[in-house]
Amino acid sequence: MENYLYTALFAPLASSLFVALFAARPKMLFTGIVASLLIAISMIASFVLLIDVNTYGPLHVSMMDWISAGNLEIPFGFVVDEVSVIMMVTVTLVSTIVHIYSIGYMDHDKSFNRFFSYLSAFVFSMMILVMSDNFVGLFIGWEGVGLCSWLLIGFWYHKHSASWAANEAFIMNRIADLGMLMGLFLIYWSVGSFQYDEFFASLKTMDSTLLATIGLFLFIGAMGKSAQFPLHTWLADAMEGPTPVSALIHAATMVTAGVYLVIRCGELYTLIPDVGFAIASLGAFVALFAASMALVNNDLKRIIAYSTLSQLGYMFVAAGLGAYWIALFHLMTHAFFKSLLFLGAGNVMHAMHDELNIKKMGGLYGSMKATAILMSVASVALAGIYPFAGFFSKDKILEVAFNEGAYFLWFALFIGAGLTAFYSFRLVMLVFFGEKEYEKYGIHPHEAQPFVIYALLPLGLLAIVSGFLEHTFEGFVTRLLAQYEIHIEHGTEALLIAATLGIALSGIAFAVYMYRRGGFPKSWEERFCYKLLSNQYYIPKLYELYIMRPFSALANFAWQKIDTKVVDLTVDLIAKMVYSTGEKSRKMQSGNLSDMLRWMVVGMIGLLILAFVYRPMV
Amino acid sequence: MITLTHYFILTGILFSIGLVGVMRRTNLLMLFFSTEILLNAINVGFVAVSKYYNDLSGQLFAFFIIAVAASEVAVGLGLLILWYKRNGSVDLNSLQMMKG
Amino acid sequence: MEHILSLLVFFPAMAGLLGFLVAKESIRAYGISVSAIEFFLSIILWIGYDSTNAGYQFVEYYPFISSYGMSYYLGVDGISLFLVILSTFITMIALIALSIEKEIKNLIISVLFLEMTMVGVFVILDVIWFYAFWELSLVPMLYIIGAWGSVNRMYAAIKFFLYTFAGSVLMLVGILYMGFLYHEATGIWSFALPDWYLLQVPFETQLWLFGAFFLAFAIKVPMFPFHTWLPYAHGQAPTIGSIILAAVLLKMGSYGFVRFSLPLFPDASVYFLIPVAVICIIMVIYAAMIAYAQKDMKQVIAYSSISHMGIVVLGTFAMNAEGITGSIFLMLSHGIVSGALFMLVGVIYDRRHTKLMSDFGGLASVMPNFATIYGIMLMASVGLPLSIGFVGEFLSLVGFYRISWVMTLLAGTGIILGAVYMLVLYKKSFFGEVVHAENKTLKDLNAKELTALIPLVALVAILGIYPKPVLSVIDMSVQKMLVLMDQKAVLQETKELLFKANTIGGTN
Amino acid sequence: MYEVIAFYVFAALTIGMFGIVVTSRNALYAMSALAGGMIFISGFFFILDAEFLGVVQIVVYSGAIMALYAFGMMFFDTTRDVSEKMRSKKIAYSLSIASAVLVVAILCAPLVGESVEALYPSIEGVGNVQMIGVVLFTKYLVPFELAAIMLLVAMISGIVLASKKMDEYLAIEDEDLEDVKEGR
Repeated sequence: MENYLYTALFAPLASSLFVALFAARPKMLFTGIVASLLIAISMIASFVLLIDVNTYGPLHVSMMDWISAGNLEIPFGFVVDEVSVIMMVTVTLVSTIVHIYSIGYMDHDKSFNRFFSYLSAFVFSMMILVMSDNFVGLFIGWEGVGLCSWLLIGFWYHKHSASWAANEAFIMNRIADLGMLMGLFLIYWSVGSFQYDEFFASLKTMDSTLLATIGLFLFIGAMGKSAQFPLHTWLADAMEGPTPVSALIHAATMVTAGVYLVIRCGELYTLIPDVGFAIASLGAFVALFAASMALVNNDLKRIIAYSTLSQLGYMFVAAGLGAYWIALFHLMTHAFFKSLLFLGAGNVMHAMHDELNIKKMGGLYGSMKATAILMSVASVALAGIYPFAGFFSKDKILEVAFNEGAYFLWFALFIGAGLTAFYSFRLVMLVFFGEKEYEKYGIHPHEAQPFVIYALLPLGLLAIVSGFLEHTFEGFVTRLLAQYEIHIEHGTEALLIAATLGIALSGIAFAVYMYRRGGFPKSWEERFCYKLLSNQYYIPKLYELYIMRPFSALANFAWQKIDTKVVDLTVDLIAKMVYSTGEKSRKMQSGNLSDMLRWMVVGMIGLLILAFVYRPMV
Repeated sequence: MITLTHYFILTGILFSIGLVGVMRRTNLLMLFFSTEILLNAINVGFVAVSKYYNDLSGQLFAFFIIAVAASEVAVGLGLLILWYKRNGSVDLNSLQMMKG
Repeated sequence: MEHILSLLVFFPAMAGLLGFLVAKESIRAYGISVSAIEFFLSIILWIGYDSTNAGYQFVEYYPFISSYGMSYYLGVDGISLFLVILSTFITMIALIALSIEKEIKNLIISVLFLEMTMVGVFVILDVIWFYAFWELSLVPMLYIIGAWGSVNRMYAAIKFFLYTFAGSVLMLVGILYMGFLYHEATGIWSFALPDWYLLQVPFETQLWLFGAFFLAFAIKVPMFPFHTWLPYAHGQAPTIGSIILAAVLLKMGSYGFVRFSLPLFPDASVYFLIPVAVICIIMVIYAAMIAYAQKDMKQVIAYSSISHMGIVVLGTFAMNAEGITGSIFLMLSHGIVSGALFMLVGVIYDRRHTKLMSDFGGLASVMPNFATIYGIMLMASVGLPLSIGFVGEFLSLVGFYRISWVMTLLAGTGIILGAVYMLVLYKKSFFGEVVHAENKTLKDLNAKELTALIPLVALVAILGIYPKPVLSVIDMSVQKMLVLMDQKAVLQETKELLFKANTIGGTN
Repeated sequence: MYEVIAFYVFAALTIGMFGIVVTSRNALYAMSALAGGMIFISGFFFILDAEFLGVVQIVVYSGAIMALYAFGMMFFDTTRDVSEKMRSKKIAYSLSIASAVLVVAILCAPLVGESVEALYPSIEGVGNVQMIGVVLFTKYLVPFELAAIMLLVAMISGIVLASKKMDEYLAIEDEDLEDVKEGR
């Protein structure tokens, strides 16, 4: 089985390196095909491992030593257990589809080869992240996906906004990574190892403050990757990257790494329920906060990005409240329908010649039926309507919140569900139905190539049916993760489900009703609420005003004032003092022998005085 | 009784006379004379110490000093003559080329 | 093998002397082959090095002025072994990439002499000789900056020389006093470092001696606020000078901390731990901020060197095997990475004769290979895992976490700020549209430059993925040194701190 | 008793003579006073039982060196008064006196302990000249020889420097060079 493990892990690397050989050349179709094939191989290996783990239990290999110094030993070790194999399957499945999709999407791009190289490198990093058996290995993947995300967001580097967004994403993640590193250091000095199993084994012996500190530090890391408030701004800006990237990295896989980390450290967070509750509260806040921003945005991809943010909040609620398997389940279903949504959006963008403003679309249903259906399916799934995937996972999260007695969180999520339904269908309505606004701009949309649509079908299918796998899934992952029992009476439960479904359906209905009639009147855009939301609560502005500019000013001050005017000037001043003493005392050297002799006598007297003062006492 | 201290005081007086000469005179020849005084003053000191401690080293030092003085005069006078021939003066104030 | 260290030290100098006889046309080839042979010798040294032995190997000992305890005493251990290899390697690479035509003969001879002093500093065990090599290393560098630098070169060269020279004078006093102490204690004179290691110095004296050595090392490293010579030196030096300066000469200072300050004055090192750490943190953050404010690409890298050296020194003062091993590894990685970055800046400077970021933009599309290698080095510089930069930085910070978590957090902001200034640099120069017409026709890397850069890239990857052969050798000698420090410590607190720093668990 | 009288007499004479040397405006007077002073110094040497040195003093100083000065002065115009522009005499005097006082203070301070042991004690019954000869040719042989060489060098250099012909070549000027070229 080890061979399958290595295949699953290194096939993406092989793909990336192979394609990188042609990175600087113009488009070569076979690079895309080879990359897709290798990723598919990785996917097949992952599925084999899934079956294997199901039958024989987890697999643990240690490939080689990496760092060793003092007491510290970090190996390259990989573990394929119930959690990581689910992640592997999800990641490789979505990746394969995105690879195939990209062959069509990037068709006309001159950096076609480079794109596949980066994309495969991302898959490799993600695989390391989920498969590693220790925290530092996870950190490798963690930073690796960060790097690939930087490369891919800034893929069209000639665009200023793209490279800016790439840098923003990287730097924001770095801030969080520092928190995570601190957590790792603390783990090392308390346990003496970075291995998951050793760490979990010694959890019992550690006092709760220490555990809470570790938990908080690790969660800071997770906040960065999963774009939780206040480190969330990068995710929306990351939409500058090519759409397949948004689908793979910024919806399905990388951003869920934070959730994965919390799930992985479930044993830790179970012991510190207070921290868990804080995580859940933040998650609920973000769920509502992001959904509200999605309500008014007009950028096709940004809406989906905010929705991702909001769904990540849901996952954190589940994970924070201890329902790890539910978080993982939502992570998986979300990966399917959200990537589908993004890829569909990619088709729309292609059709619209990279136009992103949904106000300029409308009525696309006529020319792109397949995409419209797929996106609608994904939106329904996202809204959480029975029997689509989102219903099962999202509803469970709401139940968890209710079960924990966190009624406030439940209420937030409940409202969030309504908002989700509304903005999803606002998007669908504005893009696919209503007036054909695009005609004003002289655009002739066309459906994507057939193979692209076929590639999306599995995702569409999964978005519909994966919800029914709930019990199988639960049985499988709870071998490793903690069981979570929901103790709500059946009547209440049914009521809850009905309420959730109700609010989701009414959200959809409201959206359909409003946008059938041409949407909200223009005057709404003048309102404070609208402005607040469309400016993302002015948070990016605040960051620019109160962090970036002061930093820039401080940096300039440090350089031009402190470094050159104080530190360096002091040094130069000392040198100048020496010079000027020389300059002044050169008058002594008049060239006149008499004067020199006098100086000599002065010196002699000085020496004599010294000799007299320090004469040996008898 | 004449003690070593007497000799030291004498040496000191003679030495300071020499120093006065060295600093005061600007005629190079006079400067040479003054250095001779300095050397002689020290010689007296050496010989006195030699006597009072009953050690010949002092006398030998004085002896070598005399040798040095002799060579100094030989070379110094040669240079002095050379300078006089070129400049027509042996005044120190005409020698200021080492100005810093 | 017996005299391999002497050979390593003096071969470049001898070859440099012979170089005067070589014709001007063939001096480049001559220089490269000499440095290649020297590098080859250092590799032989590594092969012959017994990695199970933590002590000094290949020891050569000849009395020199025995009545005053001076001897010609060479030896190499895990701490210095890789620094020697780094010196020879970087010299070779820098010579390969050399693009200067003016007075090339003198330049190459200067570089070869510089190589002698660098290798000498790392392998010599007699402190007087160490001092001699330490000071001699300034002379060729003075020439390199002063003769082949840019406009303001004389100012930079003299500042470099006098500043570093002034610092080390105090070290000489310290050395002599230490020799005197040894004489007092044992009745014989000795300036051999292994002998000094056996001497327990009273606490008060340690403080003074630590201070005397500290100034010399701090200026060389360079630590805040003694760093201002560095930007000038880098700004004015020719590419080869910058490469060697950043890659090797700065390491002499941090090497001095490991070799002298810690084992000779363990109590003083522990006593001054917090002040030194505070300086390091200031260095890390302050230099990173200044780097961000720079407009000149080379200055960014120069200030980033200061920032990274802050982490190196911080790791050294972690007082545990993780931190010190990490800091030595970080010296190596910083040598390779900053050397490569300076070389890359040199590449673009040769083409455009400007280093200002505003003169570039969009280079990624014009020079893809250049941009790729630059990107790799940049990522190594910000410490991306699986690149060489991560290992040392991670270990240094892990180590220092044991001393103080707040300070580690503050120093850790270096990884954020590092990403900020490096990515901004990359964005300004490589991303965006090509706005300047001159940049549209720039040639990508040529064969010569690729030959010089590809080994560096390979090293960045290889040592990032498999640093163990290097780390284990360093680690062994470091642990030996820590044991020595523990034995030599005169205060109970020092012993306690050393114990605490090296054990897992317990309170924070 | 005679010793005391002799000391004071010689001291007074020497100081007087040297005083004349440093104050006189006439070079000839100064030289004569110097020669006198030298001879009186040799008087001290005789008092101090250093006959050999006394003789050397008279022969070398008063004889050879003075003769050298006398010959040297033939080159200068000695009859004319030496005109000297004096500057800040006070400094000169005060410095000299300060140094003299210090020298005396140091020398008279009880630094030379009682425990000084003679390296070359003079032996009873052996003459001073003989003793000096023995020490000079044993312990101080090398310095003695060096002194001899030094004197030789000094003699030669004195001759060379003072000789007329060398002077012309040493003081060669640009126009002289032209003259040589043109064969003049």
